[in-house]
Amino acid sequence: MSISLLLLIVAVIGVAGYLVGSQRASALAGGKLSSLHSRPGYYGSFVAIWAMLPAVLALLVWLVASPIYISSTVRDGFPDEVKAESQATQNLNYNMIGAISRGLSLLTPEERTALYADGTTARTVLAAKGVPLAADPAPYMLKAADDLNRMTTASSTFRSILALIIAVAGGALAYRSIAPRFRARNRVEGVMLVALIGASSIAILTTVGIVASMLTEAVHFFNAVPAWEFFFGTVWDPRFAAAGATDSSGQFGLIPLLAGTLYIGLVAMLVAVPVGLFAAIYMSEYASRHVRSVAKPLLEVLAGIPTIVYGFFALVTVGPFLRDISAQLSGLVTGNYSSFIQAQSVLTAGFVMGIMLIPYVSSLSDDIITAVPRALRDGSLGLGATRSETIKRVILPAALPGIVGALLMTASRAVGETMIVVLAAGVAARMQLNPFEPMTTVTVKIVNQLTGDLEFTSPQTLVAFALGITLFVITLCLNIYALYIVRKYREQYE
Amino acid sequence: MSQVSMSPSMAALGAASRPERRDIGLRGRYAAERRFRLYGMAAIAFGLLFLFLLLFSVVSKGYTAFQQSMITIPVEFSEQIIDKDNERATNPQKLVSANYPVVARDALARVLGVAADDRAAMREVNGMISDSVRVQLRNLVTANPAIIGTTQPVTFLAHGDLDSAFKGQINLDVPEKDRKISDRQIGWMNQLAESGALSKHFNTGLFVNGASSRPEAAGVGVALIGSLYMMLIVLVLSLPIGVAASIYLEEFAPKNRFTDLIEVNINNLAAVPSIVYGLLGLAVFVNFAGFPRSAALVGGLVLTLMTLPTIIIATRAALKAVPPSIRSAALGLGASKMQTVFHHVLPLAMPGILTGTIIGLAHALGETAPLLLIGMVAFVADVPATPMDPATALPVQIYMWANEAERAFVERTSGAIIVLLIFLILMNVGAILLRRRFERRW
Amino acid sequence: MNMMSEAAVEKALDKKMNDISYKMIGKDVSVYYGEKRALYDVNLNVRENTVTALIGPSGCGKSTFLRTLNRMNDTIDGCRVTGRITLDTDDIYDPAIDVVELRARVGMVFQKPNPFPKSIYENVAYGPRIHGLAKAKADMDAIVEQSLQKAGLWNEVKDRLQEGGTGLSGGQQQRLCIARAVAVSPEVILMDEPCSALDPIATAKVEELIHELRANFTIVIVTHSMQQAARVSQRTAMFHLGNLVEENDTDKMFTNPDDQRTQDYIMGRFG
Amino acid sequence: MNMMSEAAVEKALDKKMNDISYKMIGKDVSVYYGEKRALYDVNLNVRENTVTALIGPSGCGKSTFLRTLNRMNDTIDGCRVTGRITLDTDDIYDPAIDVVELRARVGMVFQKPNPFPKSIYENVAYGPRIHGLAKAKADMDAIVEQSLQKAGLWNEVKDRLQEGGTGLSGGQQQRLCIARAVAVSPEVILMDEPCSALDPIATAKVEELIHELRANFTIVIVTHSMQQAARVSQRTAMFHLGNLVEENDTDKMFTNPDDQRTQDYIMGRFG
Amino acid sequence: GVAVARDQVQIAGSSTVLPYAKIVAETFGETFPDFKTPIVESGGTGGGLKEFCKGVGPDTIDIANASRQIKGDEVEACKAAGVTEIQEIKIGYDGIVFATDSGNADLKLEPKDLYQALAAEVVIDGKLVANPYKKWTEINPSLPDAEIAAYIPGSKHGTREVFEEKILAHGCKDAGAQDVIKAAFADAKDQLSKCVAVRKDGLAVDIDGDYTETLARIAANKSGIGVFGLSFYENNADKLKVATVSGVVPTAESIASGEYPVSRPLYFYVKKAHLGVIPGLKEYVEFFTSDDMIGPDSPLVEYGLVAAPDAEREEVRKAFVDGKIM
Ligand SMILES: Nc1ncnc2c1ncn2[C@@H]1O[C@H](COP(=O)(O)OP(=O)(O)OP(=O)(O)O)[C@@H](O)[C@H]1O
Ligand SMILES: Nc1ncnc2c1ncn2[C@@H]1O[C@H](COP(=O)(O)OP(=O)(O)OP(=O)(O)O)[C@@H](O)[C@H]1O
Ligand SMILES: [Mg+2]
Ligand SMILES: [Mg+2]
Ligand SMILES: O=P([O-])([O-])[O-]
Repeated sequence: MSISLLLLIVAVIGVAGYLVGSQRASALAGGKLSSLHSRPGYYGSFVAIWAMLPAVLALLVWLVASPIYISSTVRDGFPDEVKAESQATQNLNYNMIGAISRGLSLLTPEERTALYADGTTARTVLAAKGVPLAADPAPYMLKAADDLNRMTTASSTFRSILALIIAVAGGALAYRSIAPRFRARNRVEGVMLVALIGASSIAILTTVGIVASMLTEAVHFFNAVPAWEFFFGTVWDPRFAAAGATDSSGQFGLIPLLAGTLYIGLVAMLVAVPVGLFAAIYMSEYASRHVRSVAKPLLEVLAGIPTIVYGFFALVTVGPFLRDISAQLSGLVTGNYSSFIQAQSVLTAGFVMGIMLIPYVSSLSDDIITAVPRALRDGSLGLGATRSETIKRVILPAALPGIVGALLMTASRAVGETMIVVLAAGVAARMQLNPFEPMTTVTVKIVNQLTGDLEFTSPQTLVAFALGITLFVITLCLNIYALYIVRKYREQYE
Repeated sequence: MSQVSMSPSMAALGAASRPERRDIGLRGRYAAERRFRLYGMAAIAFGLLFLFLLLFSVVSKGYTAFQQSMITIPVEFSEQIIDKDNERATNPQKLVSANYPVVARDALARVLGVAADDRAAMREVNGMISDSVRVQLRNLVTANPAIIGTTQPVTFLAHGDLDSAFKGQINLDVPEKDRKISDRQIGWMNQLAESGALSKHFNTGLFVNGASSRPEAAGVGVALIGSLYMMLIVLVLSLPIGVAASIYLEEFAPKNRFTDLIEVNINNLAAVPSIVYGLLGLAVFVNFAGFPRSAALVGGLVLTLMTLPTIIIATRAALKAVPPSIRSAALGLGASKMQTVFHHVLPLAMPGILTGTIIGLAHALGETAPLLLIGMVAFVADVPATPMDPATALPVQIYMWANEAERAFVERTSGAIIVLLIFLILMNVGAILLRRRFERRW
Repeated sequence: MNMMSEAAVEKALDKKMNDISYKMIGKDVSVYYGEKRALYDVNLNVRENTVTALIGPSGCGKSTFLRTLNRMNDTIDGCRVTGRITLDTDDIYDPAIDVVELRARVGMVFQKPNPFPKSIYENVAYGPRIHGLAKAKADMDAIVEQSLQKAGLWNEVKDRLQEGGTGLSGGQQQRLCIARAVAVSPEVILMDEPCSALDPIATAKVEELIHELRANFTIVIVTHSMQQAARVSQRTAMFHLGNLVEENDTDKMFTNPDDQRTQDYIMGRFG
Repeated sequence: MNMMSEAAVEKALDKKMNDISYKMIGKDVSVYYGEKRALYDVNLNVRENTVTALIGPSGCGKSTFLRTLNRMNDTIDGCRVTGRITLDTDDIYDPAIDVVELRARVGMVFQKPNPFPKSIYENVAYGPRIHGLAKAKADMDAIVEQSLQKAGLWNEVKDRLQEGGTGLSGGQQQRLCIARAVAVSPEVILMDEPCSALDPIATAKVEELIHELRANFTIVIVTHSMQQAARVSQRTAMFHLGNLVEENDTDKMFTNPDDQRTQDYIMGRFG
Repeated sequence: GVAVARDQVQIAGSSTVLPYAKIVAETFGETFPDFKTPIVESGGTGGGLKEFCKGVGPDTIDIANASRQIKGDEVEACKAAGVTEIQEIKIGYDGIVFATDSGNADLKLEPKDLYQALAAEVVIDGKLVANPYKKWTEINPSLPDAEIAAYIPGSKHGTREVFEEKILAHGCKDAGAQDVIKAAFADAKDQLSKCVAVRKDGLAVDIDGDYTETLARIAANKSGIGVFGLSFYENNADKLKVATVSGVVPTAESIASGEYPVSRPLYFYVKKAHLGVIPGLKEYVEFFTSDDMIGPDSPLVEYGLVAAPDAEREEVRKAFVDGKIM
């Protein structure tokens, strides 16, 4: 029985459980529903949960455990000379056996007999069934594959029986426990709570997954390149292995990338923070309801525009515009019409990213400013302060920690932004202070190192993972700090 | 009140009793007030200005992509070329592999009056027709073999270079050898345009075709469907999971170090560079779980993980904003905490949740980098039937077209951006309508 | 339930013998908010079918005590209750007690009217619905009508049951909240300054309503207005700084209180 | 200023002749919140160096009237005032009148203590600083000290002027707010239930303070406690449903009011 | 993992090969309506080979496009993952050209000049010194009187390697720097890397993006020189002016004949185990290697790549048919 069919049957049992459970509860109540502890639906759900949950869990355990058991049994049957080989080779062989067994199960009994009779035809016969083999199988593999198939079939039969028994038994047990004072609702809600907890743990799992998916490769990188060279190196130049040379060393200094990341982020924040903050102040303190209802969603559109669109905007409009304007400026001043702003530069990328970040700053700050208690506002106005004095001297200081927290979150977004920088800032990993020149960021290098011509086993590619982890840690620190500050702020009003 | 007549001396007294008027610097303070207000307006104007600039720059570059030059001429389905030996009854493959481009070329040459034996001219004539004519004519013939031997008017795509030239996007001042279209072809173009054979049509192909190396036949059909699948997956997964997680964290979780950890963690996930999610998706969904590469399913899962933090953050804020009095009211009536949340708090928080979801979806819709690693930055010609089939996404298509060498892709890139923005707006409008429903406060 | 402590049983019986039937008995009730102690060993019994008023200056712990009676303080982080409170014979802080069931028996009306943003009908029907008190639509209609009638609101809203509950005036909203509480047929109704957000006319209506409800329910009301306490209650308890200063018949309390602090408070010397 | 209307001048002089000096005169004051009318043609004059108490049941418009006196209602969306109010000889709703200056002359203390989240010193110095009342640091120090002294807080806080104002107890916070208002040397101080969030001891302190401030300032206080009105004020005005029912000497008001409604309210028959 | 039935060829790898692979895939889909059009992923040679070497089976890709030959390490990694039989297909050559803005005068470059202009260190008076040249005329008076500005492929691109090998290493030798370097460094590796090290003072700019980015840079700095693929140049001939290298104009013919020095072979790699298993794979490879696709009159040339000589193509086809593996 296939897994999906099995799941379907279990689900049907569950639905049936729900129906009989609710009915039984209603019957017990005998017309006076309030004599039940919970509504009949809860009793039904309780039965359904007991019918389905244990069965599905058992199924999951079986699905994980049985291949492990089967694999070790099959491996036990390997010839001694195979067992003597390295674990990796054995794994490979086992993989191949897996493929063969998949192929075998597609054959008719006659074809199978024919195949056992003449093992050399295996590759062609199986290929015809759409199962590719990397090489001709060794004779023991055929036998092992057959064992594997038999055990898998047996396991699948057991699995179905087990799941169905558990489903029916669970449902029946739950059904029997139905009594008027039985606290079905509490039980059902308990299960719901567990589900909610499960949903929240996905965030944790994602983090674990991210770290895990980068860690091994990052470790490989650090095996090849000393950590201090990476973290404190000031030159980024992971060049190709010079033509012909086998060794592929390079310089993997993180510092220039970090500098570029921070510089571009800084420029972006320099654009986004004043504009966003003033926009927020205007909208929350001055604007009429009408203006606000138009301006706010329009500004928020800026947050919804895909970053790749910003990237193109930077590439085809803002960059050339800045370049041309700088040429005009220098022409006016020096008479030499050569641009001092490059089309791709820290300024271009930072500026466009800043525009993208405006709504983040303005929306977050807007919320925080409106959260400042009205009493403080009244207090200041009542003393004869003007609106702007009230904002500057009372509201902003009071909201400052919250705003700083919001800004840190915005900053961490700036640090993680990729597409705009790829298109607008270029890839030159340089350390310099001129905002009119290109620099590059960590994220850009992650993309480039992963998608180049580079040899995928070399540090040149692996460095992407080290960069990824580093960036992850940086944003994590920013966020911890942001939380810390926001907490402090909350305490003031609670 | 009292009715006593007034005396002048008393008036003086009233004025004198007023305390000395203090100088509290009103002029300067009001100037500062006006300046401050002005800054605020300037900030909003600045933001809006760039929004409009951005939209203007995209639209002005891309609107031409919605038109496509087509050639309508009578085409002779010559038996000589298609099925010389009349084998089609016995060998249907014959009709499939026939040399249809020649059919179209000959038809155009006839209209232009080019002699069939002028090979150089014939090649240039061929260069005016899109290669996609092969499939178009083949489909016509296989659908109706009786057409062979007759002459029918057919409308087919002009070659991308001709299209660009016809739209005036090729600089005709440069030497002939430095451009993709020759002087003779320009002449023919004008001739065709005058006779009405060459004209611009609405470019439906842009919306329905899959990727193509020929700009004139390239469309965002596959990308559109891929994006649609992914958005559905993101919506179906991230909304319930995100809401469930937020409910737990906001309503049930004890406030302790561990919940702090989760909170920081979620904020951090919102800031993790999107390409890192691509690495995660490749490792978990493709390599570990064995889902197919390039599939919208995997893309959707990756984007789901990426969107979750945004939705959780927004949902928690929305839950927080529901007045506690509603909770106490329900609890006081004997509703359980779970019932309170699901019956009262959640419906009230819905508008905020939807807003967060929209922001998250918009973010997901515009993502390219994570899709790169799971094989969705790809050339996919066939429209995907299920989310398990290979597909691309709109931003990916934009990215790929932007890197094409052909001139005709430039306008298409902006055209695709317009399509993406329209998609975005439609999504937003949908959510706003939905939000309206929930916002019906009594 | 046999969970009741012997002492509590004894006490309940004692009172029965004196022909006073106590609906709820609070013994040595102390409440802490985190480190902060808000109530000090309060011993206060609530008589059946009686209106008991809790008075005292701001912050003295009236609301806190009220909330202990249906465990609404469970929802406050860091709030801890010691001592024992019984409802009839059940110790309400017994782990075996289902708090949801308790709150169905001990309903609550809050200071600020807090109708759900749903229709008037749904507001009243919500409680009966979650507790499964009505089988059919007709039953529910009857419950809603009766509850609204008991709350003196029926005539005002019967033509617009499907309109929003939040569209009513403040006084109507508060009566709607009372109707909502009444609809689950609780045994006790707790009211925390139910009129403090209402205008005098609405206040008068609610007070009248409390009078009528007394026949069927046991009512505990917190009020900051001594006049109101005098008007609506039969028993009054005076709190001060977390202590129960005095509990007495309302008449006695307002004419000849036993405790000097009560006297001072009622005379307006503080508070 | 010559902007003053003749009628107002007339009135002000009228009063002077009876040897009563009116600091503020309200004539036919009506207030609307959007469509809703909250005050109906109120005519109420405030005497100089006198404490005037505004009493009345909840929602009767006390706070609304108080806010009209320094135009704090300007900050409420949709609030509209008709009629005329003068401060000395200036019509405060005259467009030529500067609201900032007005509020510097008519200070306000709110129901809930609302110190700024700044140091105690900065809280008090805030007003003088924005109005530029102190030239040098020493001047400012003097203003802060005097104000805190006037508010009876100096001894309690003089050693911790740099600590946060929000760290004080409720009563101290409210006195800090009074000090803050006093620091700009207003002519009138408005107080909206300044003690309703305070405990009895803190309340007593604030009441005492009001007594002392009377020598230098004209004070208008809203209170929900008749006892408090009796204790602190010389004149009392009773509001009901947006109307001014009666204004009288406090003594007379609490012993022998002219209006039946006042009588009923004071006797606790409603509200 | 979940095994999936796949009815479509999957290809990943080089972004240089991608445009042409797309053309082939599309034409293949049109010519063989029975098969679905293959999927061609972008992702770079390294990324493509990494996926290629994940293992054998329908859940792995069939073909990796590469703008360079597969490296020994990579073959090892492939083997370790079970991809033991890899067939190599060379599809032609990519000409690498130097071009400036079309407004400039004709440009004639020599490897020697490029070396002098772009190397990190040059030999002056028999000594290695940091590159002092700022203008082209300082190197060679016949070059334009403009500041040196070159947009060269970034280190992620295979083109960079070709550039180093074919231009810088040669220029190093021609300029006589090699001898000085040989004398100064014993290690052959150091010698080479010294020769091909590019200056980092901002005059030589790495471009990690595509040629469109280089084009944008040239548009921004009209006197700059950029490195392009021949095909890209041909598509933008109205905006660009191509430079001769050692006096040879880059054209399909001059590159095919080997006269023009800077070109590189393009490849793709096929998993032999997948042949006859993945529907269309064999046909695709055969279609790709046919003269219709990579011959001298094929779209390959039209697109701007360079066809391999007849014998070489024949050899490629034969090797594939014979099942020759690496
Ligand atoms: N959630 C809480 N957390 C911490 N302390 C609290 C909380 N609720 C009340 N308190 C404190 O407990 C004490 C008693 O408060 P309670 O609300 O019971 O007073 P009250 O008599 O109802 O006052 P009021 O008349 O103002 O409503 C007060 O000091 C108050 O500050
Ligand atoms: N901002 C507002 N918007 C609309 N209506 C308001 C507003 N403020 C007060 N009101 C209404 O105006 C009327 C008078 O309110 P006001 O606050 O002046 O009463 P009050 O006498 O101060 O009452 P309390 O003793 O409760 O403070 C009330 O009906 C109230 O609902
Ligand atoms: Mg209370
Ligand atoms: Mg008030
Ligand atoms: O994408 P490439 O590997 O060809 O640079």
